[in-house]
Amino acid sequence: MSDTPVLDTAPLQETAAPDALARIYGQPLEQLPLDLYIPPDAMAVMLDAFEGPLDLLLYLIRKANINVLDIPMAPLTVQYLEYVEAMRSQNLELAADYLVMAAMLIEIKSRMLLPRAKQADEEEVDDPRAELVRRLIEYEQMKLAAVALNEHPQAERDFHWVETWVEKSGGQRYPDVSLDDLQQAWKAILRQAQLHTSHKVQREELSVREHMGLILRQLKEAEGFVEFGAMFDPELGAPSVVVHFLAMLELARERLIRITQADAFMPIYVRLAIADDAETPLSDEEAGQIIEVPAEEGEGDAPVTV
Amino acid sequence: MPRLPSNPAEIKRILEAALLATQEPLSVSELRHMFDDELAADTVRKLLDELREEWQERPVELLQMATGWRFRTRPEYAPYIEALNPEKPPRYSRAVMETLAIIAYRQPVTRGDIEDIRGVTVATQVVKALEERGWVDVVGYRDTPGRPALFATTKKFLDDLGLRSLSELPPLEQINQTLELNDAL
Amino acid sequence: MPRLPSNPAEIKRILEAALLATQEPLSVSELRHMFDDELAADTVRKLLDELREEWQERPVELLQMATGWRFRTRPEYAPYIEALNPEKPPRYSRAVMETLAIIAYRQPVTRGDIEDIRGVTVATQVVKALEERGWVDVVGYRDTPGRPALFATTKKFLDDLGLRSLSELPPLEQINQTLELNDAL
Repeated sequence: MSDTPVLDTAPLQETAAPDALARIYGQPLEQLPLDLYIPPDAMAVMLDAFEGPLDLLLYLIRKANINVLDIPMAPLTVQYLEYVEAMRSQNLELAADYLVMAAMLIEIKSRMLLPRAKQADEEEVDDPRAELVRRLIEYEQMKLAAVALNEHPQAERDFHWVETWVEKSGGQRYPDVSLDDLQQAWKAILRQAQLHTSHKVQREELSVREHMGLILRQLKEAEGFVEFGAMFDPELGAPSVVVHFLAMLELARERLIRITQADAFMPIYVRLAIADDAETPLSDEEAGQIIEVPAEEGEGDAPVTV
Repeated sequence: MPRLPSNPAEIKRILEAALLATQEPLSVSELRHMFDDELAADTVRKLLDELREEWQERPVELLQMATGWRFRTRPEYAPYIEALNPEKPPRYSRAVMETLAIIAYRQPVTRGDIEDIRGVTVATQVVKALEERGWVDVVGYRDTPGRPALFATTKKFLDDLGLRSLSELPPLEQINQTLELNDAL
Repeated sequence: MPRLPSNPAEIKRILEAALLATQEPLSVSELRHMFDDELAADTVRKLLDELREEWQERPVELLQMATGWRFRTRPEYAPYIEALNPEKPPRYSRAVMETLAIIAYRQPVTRGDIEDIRGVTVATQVVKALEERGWVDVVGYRDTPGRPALFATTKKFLDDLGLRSLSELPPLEQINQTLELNDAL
């Protein structure tokens, strides 16, 4: 599956495949020098191979077969500094990110040299390496995720959409409006809640994060206040509405959105936190979108009580 | 360049995939290019003829055109496809619909009245969309500072909605009742 | 609006025609719209499942994604189709893919968040490449100094990866989270 040249240039899975660590200009690099001297040419190649100081550190750790959770700081720091020194002679600008990491390593090392005072109220003393380990683990996780994502079939690269030709006859149409639509509009104005419970819900995976994105996008498109109930589409079914609601709470907690209500029983409005600097608090929500062609029927007109 | 499969059935499948994935007609020489020109033009033509046969009974047909071969949706399905994206019938935004409802039920009203009821500013384009449709027009000016225009619905609005008079609009009480009924569910 | 045929086989052919011709994935409700919503959603789903079955052995497959259903060519034909197209398909650098992974798994995130995780500055072109592909966009701004933009993945991202939702992303590798204290320097 992994036939993607770009990812192959990096030492991605040293432990799994130590013999193919990097591919440089089509030539496999069998092994990076184990000693601390790196020829300048090899260093230039390495700079391309590593995605940054965390990547280099991970490489050093994996190469030495060290447990990420049990890093011997002294040798690691020495080795890292040797690499950075060699890099510095090649590319000063890039070394900046690496120097920050060097400082962090030295700091951790020195803190580990200091005797650790046991505190009465704490069972364990924080290991100075904890933050580094956390970052290494998180980066490694994302690095592996990137590989997995890259191996996943992608449109245009691994498959193509089918789109057969249709001879079309044009014709401009006005929106259809029925009495029912008018009633719906009144319902929207009157803001009453109602949830379709009879709707048969298909088993569906829901992600709060995904809904957070949906909400932010909804609000971005509205360019201002949106009535709380209007944020929900009951057609999607109760589980979806609940996840949507959770996502809304999460966004509020992260202060990405503002939820306001002038007084008890008044309409609740939601907007993006950025709208702070808008000139009027209740701004023109509909500017520029007179006619919309909604993707789904039944846009969230009926508010929902959760 | 990918290899030429030895199995003609597999070559035919490749041709089929390529033709389905391409919107522009593909000439025989373009199709041969997929196999590094290692396939005879006659063989390609023979396989294309077979494909055309195979698709005979399907909703999409393989056509030979001046510039090459291409799949086309059979004309009898065009009306259904036109009912879909992007020819989907347009809809008025909520802002337009609510503005229309307010004008219909509370006419004559000024833009200020509409804004009071909706709680948000009414964009110029919103009212304009309704005026252009011929559903709403200015019937006068309120005698207050600024002399704001008074909007009301037109006869065309009644005609287009199949009403003989405004009294045939769904009564407001009834709307409330429906809502309560729905809430009770 | 065209009529709803009485024959289920014909309905299936219409669905097939529409799905083969579409430029965007089609949702069940969009498909129902072709028949003036006179067809039950469950019936549409059943017919779609049948269609998917019928296409099992063909070079093109029917896929259900985030925004709906669409036909796509099977991956084994990509090299041939690529040979037809002089434009190289987009292939992304590690920096781009890692940035995409962080946005996909940790969204919504700021550029600062991405830099914290990757340990390096994120070049403007990296984010731009993802935005231009339509896989990532700004969904808001974090309420902190500088008001950094928050990035999230789009529906197009899910569609282009053939996913129905983010929960179908490849699961994250579980890297041992326990920290063993070791005093060895």
